[in-house]
Amino acid sequence: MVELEYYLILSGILFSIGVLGVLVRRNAIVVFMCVEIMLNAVNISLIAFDRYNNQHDGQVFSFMVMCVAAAEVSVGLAIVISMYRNKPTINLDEFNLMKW
Amino acid sequence: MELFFFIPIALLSVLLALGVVFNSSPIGSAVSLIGMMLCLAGVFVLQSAHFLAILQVLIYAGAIMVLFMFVIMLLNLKTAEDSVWKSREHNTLLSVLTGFLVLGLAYKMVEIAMDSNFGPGMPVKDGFGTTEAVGTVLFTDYVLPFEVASILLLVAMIGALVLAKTKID
Amino acid sequence: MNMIPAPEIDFVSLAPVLVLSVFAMGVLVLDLFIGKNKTILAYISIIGLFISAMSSFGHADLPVSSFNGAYVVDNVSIFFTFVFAISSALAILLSINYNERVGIKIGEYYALILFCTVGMIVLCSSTDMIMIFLGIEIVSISLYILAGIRRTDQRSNEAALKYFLLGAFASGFLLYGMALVYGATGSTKLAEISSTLVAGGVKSQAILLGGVVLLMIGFGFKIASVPFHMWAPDVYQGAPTPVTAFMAVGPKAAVLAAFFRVFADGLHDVAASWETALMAVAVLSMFVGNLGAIMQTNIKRLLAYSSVSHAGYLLVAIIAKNSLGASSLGFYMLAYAFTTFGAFAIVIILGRKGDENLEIENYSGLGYKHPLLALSMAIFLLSLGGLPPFAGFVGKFYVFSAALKEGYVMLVVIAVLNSVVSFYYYLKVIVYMYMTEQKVEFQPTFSPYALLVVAIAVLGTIQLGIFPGPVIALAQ
Amino acid sequence: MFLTFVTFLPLLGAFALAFIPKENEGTIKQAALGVALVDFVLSLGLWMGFDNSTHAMQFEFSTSWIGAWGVNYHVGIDGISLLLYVMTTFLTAFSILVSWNVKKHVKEYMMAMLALGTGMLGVFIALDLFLFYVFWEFQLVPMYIIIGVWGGPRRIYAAVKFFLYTAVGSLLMLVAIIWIYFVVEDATGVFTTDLIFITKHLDVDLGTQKWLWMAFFLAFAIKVPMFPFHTWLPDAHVEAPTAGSVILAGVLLKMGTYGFLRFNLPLFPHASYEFIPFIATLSVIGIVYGALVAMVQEDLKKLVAYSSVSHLGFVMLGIFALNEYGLQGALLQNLNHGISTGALFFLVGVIYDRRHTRLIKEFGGVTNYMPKFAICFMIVTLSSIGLPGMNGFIGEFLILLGMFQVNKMYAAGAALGVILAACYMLWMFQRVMFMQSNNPENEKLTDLDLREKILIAPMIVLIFWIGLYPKPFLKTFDASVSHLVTIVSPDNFRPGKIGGSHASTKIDKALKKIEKQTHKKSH
Amino acid sequence: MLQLAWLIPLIPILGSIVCGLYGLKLGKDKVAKIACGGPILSFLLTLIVLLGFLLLPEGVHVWEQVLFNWIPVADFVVQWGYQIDPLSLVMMLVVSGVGSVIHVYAVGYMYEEYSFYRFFCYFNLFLGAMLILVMGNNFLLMFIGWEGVGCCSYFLIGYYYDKKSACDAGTKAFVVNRVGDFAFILGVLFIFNQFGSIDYTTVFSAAPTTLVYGSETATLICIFLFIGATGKSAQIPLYTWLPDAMEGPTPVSALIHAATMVTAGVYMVARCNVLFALSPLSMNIVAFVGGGTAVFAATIGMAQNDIKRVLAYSTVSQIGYMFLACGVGAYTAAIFHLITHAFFKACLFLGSGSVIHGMHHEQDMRKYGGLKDHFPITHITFLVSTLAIAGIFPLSGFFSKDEILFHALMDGNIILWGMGATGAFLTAFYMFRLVFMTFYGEAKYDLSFHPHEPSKIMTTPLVILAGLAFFGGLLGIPIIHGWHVLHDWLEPVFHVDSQTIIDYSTQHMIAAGHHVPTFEALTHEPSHNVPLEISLMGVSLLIAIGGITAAYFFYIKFPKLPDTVMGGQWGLELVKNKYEVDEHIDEYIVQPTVEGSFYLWKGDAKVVDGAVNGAAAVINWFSKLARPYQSGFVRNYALFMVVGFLAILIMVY
Repeated sequence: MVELEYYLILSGILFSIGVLGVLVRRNAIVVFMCVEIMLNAVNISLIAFDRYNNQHDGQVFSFMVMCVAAAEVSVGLAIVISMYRNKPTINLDEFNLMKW
Repeated sequence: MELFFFIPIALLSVLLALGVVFNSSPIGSAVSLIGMMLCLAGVFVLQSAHFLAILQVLIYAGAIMVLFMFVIMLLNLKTAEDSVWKSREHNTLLSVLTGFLVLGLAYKMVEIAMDSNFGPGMPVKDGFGTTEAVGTVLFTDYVLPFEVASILLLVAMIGALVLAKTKID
Repeated sequence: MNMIPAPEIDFVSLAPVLVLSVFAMGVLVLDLFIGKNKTILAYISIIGLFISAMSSFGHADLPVSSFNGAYVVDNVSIFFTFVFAISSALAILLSINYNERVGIKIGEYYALILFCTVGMIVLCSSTDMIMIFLGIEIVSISLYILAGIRRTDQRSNEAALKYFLLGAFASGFLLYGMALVYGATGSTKLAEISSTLVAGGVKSQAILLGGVVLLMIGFGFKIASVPFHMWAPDVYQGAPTPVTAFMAVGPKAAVLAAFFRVFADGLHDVAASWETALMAVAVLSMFVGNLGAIMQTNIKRLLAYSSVSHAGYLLVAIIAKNSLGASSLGFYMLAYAFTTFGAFAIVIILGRKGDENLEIENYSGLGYKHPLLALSMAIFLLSLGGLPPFAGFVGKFYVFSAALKEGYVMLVVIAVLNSVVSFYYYLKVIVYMYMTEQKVEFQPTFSPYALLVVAIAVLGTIQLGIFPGPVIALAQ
Repeated sequence: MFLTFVTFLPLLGAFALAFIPKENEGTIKQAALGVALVDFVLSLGLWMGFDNSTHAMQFEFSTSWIGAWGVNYHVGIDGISLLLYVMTTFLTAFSILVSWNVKKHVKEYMMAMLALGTGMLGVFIALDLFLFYVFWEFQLVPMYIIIGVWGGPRRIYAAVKFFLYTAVGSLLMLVAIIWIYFVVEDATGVFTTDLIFITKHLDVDLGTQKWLWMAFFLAFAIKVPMFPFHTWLPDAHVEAPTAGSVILAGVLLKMGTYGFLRFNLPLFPHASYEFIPFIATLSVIGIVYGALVAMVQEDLKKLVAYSSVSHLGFVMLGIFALNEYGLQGALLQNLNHGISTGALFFLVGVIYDRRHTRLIKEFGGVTNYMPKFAICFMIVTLSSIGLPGMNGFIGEFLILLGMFQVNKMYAAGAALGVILAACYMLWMFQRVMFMQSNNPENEKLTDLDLREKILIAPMIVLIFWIGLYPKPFLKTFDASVSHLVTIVSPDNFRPGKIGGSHASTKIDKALKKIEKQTHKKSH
Repeated sequence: MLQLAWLIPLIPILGSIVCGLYGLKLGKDKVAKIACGGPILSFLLTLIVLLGFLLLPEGVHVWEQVLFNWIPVADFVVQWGYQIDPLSLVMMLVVSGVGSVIHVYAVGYMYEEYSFYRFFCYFNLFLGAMLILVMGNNFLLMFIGWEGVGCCSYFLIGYYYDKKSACDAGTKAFVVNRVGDFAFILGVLFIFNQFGSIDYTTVFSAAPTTLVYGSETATLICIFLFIGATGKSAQIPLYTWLPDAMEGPTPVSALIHAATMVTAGVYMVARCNVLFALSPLSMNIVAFVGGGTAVFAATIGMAQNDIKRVLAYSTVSQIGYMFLACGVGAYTAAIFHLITHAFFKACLFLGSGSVIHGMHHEQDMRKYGGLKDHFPITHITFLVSTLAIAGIFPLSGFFSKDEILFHALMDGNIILWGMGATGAFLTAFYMFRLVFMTFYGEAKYDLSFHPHEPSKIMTTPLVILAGLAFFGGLLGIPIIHGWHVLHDWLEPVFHVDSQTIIDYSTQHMIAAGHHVPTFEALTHEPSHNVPLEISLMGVSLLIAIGGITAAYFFYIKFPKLPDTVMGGQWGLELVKNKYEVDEHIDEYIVQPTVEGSFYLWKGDAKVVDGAVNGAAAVINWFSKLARPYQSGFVRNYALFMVVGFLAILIMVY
């Protein structure tokens, strides 16, 4: 049996990779994918805790996370599309009208 | 035994996640992400969360990633639009710093996990992670979140509709 | 196969949520049958908000906890429900004319505001982390959409995108935090978390602390506190003005309520670990918010920075962790709702078709051209600064009292010194309105709805400032 | 209720003015003046009906305001506040007449003036910390507007500076108020901000007293303004319109000294005693410094402004003599300064109106063209430098008398200010009014007109009245001051006092405690 | 009859108000009547009061009239009350009497002035204030008069306000007086501190049992009071204002800067004799300052050419005599000299006034000469007064000065006497220098115009005053045992209860473990050595004649002599420049203060304000600095979040 810690470490590393992606990528869609990595990483933790505690709350939670992820994706991509209509690019660095 | 499966899957998922980040083409990223999600489904299985593993495949790898691919195709993005490390000059330092920062973050996360000192867990009871078990919890204890989630999805639907429909009034 | 027992559903507790959801869907449906003029939808929405707010009085004996401790109706939640209803109603009133002017002819707009309000009510009534997460997401997603609802406007797009990406990013942190807290305590219910902590049943201190920090980031982002505030000015500027006003008040209040429930109720026992960090965040918010506002020339950005600093003041109430803190949050947000909506209403009135007229310089000489408008604006700004006898002062007094009762003197001193700095830029606007010569011709768009909002806001600001008694009694 | 009515009458008037069309400037002015005069007459009624023999609050009215917090609308007036109150109504009316020729935005101006009146009056009658704070801050706004809109070239800078300076201090006071609120709640279980109640029940150790005292001190010291918090004053005075300066000098500064009397002394008697050297030193520095700096001013208004710093130093010194002479002197000097400096600002305004400059070097030989003005100016100047037989002397002498009982050196230092006052005022007077003018502009000067004569007459009457027969004024203060003295008298706190009262034993204990702590620290 | 006392100061004040407010409308003649009527009425009332006082029962020497409580604060109650006693009566008579005469003279002198009414407004006001000064029954009321006369003096010096020198002189007078007043006030504060009262009767009766003989407190009180007196009475070091004060019209110089106001210091010291008696040190200081001033001012007077300035220094010098007398405890002599001085010095000033008037406002003596034929009455009266001041038998000055010199030797020491004698010689010299340069010798003025004697209204006062100067000495002709009428009259005031002082102080000093002194000054019984006194008279007469002779030689016989002997000597230059005291004060006190203040002011803006503005600047700078971080890039925003997260994580974890 694998210790809980291993899962947590995996979760942490994946989360960090997700963060890295958000910080370095300029492609809005890829950035968004990286956010998904973060959410997935959390799911690992949730499920690992669940088994450790022998409960199902975490699984319900990650179920909800999936719902939320789906919702976010649909809205997010809609935003990207609507944005793309005005300005045909999804390079985030091009979106810099408002600052300071 | 579990470890035997866990390590390769975990390594693979990490690699794929890195692939998402460092792939210069959005499609490549998306494909890596699908791979990573499948790996995670495997991890879920290792933890006896079978129901969730299936959902992972269906919702994430299936529905969500398809949507991603679809949008990428729709927008017909040129691949090399942003090559990762070819940052603007003045951002080089920033990028390096960012790298260190994230390393630090990862280190801290791992450290927390290592320090966690969880004792041995409880033995898994029968039917753990099955659809029935999860469903029972979901429809008794968590019926309210379940209902609220529906509103969430409704909002998302409206939102997607409002924002993405072609005809602008 | 076992039958799952039918769960007990407390409809009375849920009444506000249900009523509002029904109205929201009604608006959606009705939208299909009416023409270009969406004003009727606004009326219906306001009626819905009113009924919803009234229905929150369903329970006689408070607090009532239902859904296995996932949902609670208490004074705080009722008070906040009213704050939400008022702020949403004001936002809707503001939108009617504005939407016509800038060409937002989308009926779903009102439905989204209502859904967002549903999310807020859920958020302030939830005592379960899953519910809180869902509530936040409902609110956030509605706001992402609302921010980007001027689809033809690049700024609006940009605001939506920035808000969305950063919001999702922050959601990740929040979620991770919840997961870790869940892992450490074995429950998602705040009451159980609290009792676990009290009983010393924490499975892993490290994980718990990690979770607490992550939660702080997540909540901190939503209320725009430093250093998670950077989206706020951009988004406030880019979003349609009524939406800006809306998101400056309702969602912030809702998240604060949840923040308070999680930290001051759920994690009260490990306060020592998060208190200092939260103080740092609060102090930074005040400083950065106020300093940032000083340099602004755009009224919306100015108000955005000011809202960052207000987030700092509000965090003081959370740090206080006492019952005064909760009620002071409510009161402060109500006061803030009136003043902010008032200010934004005037910003909207002073804009016109094709020109939002957002530069503060353009307000020069307003005091003599449109004295009442300028006077109202002055009242709002002074109230934001916390000058008696306006609502903002009472709110601040309340919040500071809560903190001083617990002995956070330095924090309060820093807060009051910051309010002095804040006077500087609020006064700057007044300087333009009263003390400089008119530069551009004013072409205000007087719509009855916006004027109504101004009137309500002035009345509210003064009423809460001079006779806050009844409202305070309610909040406690 | 009557007191409330008198206090809010100007505000009501301001509201009423809002309904008069902008174009009817004459009506607006007359209405404003009418309201202010009626208010003044009513406040005189208060004085008539005032019972000199008791220190208790009179015309008291109390009703719950914010029940949940125990905040009351509690107003009342005693010997300490009564005359300041009357002076405020008087100066409000005075200022409105002073600004009869205001050109720009007449309606707004008059409304601001009247609103300011209510704000100031409220400060003097509030007997509830919360209420006090509300009025205290509220009056900032109209004054800010008056300086900022109708002021001189650097008016915005001055107005903002005025506002922010005051706000810094008063917000810290707010913190102290809340703190006291909880301290009292801890001790008595009653949530209240009622000043009378708090004065009775506030019982904190010396260390805390000192902190709270400092918080209140900052608010009031900035307002007074004491050295080194005075730098807003010259700017504000110079930029403010004449009426603004009159009100600023006549009333606003008094709010600071009033605050000390009403809050610092009764609430923290022991801390006040401990801080005597601190205050006295600052005051003496302020007196001498203000006088020296006034001497070299080139702008008439600035000169008067710095002289205010000097005069207010006297007032502070008198207050912190903590005996009856000093306190009565300080209270009287409050009035004197309001009258003399108010009149000075008015007179400076008179020549400013004619010449549009206040630079001393632009003038000279004005007496030749404005003899009546010269007489009035002379009388006011002499009153300001404290010539016996005029009002300033009585106050200054009593203050010196009071301080002399406490510490001879401070009194001597302050008395230096008397010499310097003669230097700067007379030198200024000589350069402006006497000698030959080499500026042909001055030849066009016309003497006081009827309005100006009406304005200056009551001031001169008051100058001599207080100087020759101050008894009605002193008697008004008497009971309240002697009551205050029983609370704050230094005798309560002198360490050597044997078999002391309840208070002193407690203080002895506190002192021992502090000694122990310092002892520990030193190890 | 005594009840009328309150009217005495009030009448001139009312006159002043009437003149001031309605002067222009009334016209000069009516103003003149009102203005002169007031003082004369006061004088008559004073006589009535004097009569009433004489009728008081035996043994009652003080009669007080309290009008109202002026400043009632707790136990500090100051009455507005008048005290009628021998000393104040003497002063009242002098003030109102001489004042009336000078008022009459002024009508003539000022008649051509446009602001005639203004002059009399001030002049009457002055008289009122002076009367309050001498009549007040407590220190504070005295102070009202004290500053009141100072203020009127300021007005009158600056009467010609368009002359810069006049304005400067006025301001200077006021400010220098203020320095003295500062000390006076401290003295009064000290008195209240010690006695709990500032009423004369209370203080003086309590003094022997309150203050310890020779104690620091007593000394401080006396010194403070005396500094006050030096300011008003133009003694070293505060004398510099008086010569400048000659910028005022001549009647002003006569009344204020010779006869009355400047002697207020002497009156005050005399009034406080009980206190001074308790402090031998301060007595010495008073004596030496007085003697020093007498000589010092006289030396300056020798070299001045402005007729009024000579008289001014002469005044300073004569008041020095009075203080010398006070300092040795001869208060009667001081008051006696005060009276006679009032007569002859007023006469001298008025005489100089009529000369100046007749010479078209020329004041330089070098441009006079041989005027005795043009100004016969002036010449005679002037000569009488000059003889009086020089101390020629049997004129008034002889008796009063002689008494002072006698007491200086007997009660003081030989140094003091030496000072007095030197002063007497110099006085005789410079006064006759003045007379010779003005009335004798050859005419040096522009012969094209004809100097003329002024009208009767101006000469009559001269005659009256010359008469008083001549016969005034009768008051002090010794009768029995060296004492005279004035002494007997003033005795109740100057009586010191030595025994009480000694008892109380001895007791206290023993209790405090101090060495008990011998109380020499108190126990010393003035001896009345008649032969010595007569021989001293002879000596002083010789001194006076010596001075006159010297002047005769220098200025009549050999007019070239002064230049050949003294020309180019540094001493002469120094004296001519008044020892350059004004210049030094200006250089070392006034300029540094003004400059220092200027830097203070600049510092005010820079330092104190700089700190505040600096804070504002820092805020602004910070605000600008923070701007670039709000770069508008999503990634950067996220980066900040992560940084914040890590920071908090490290903080918490």
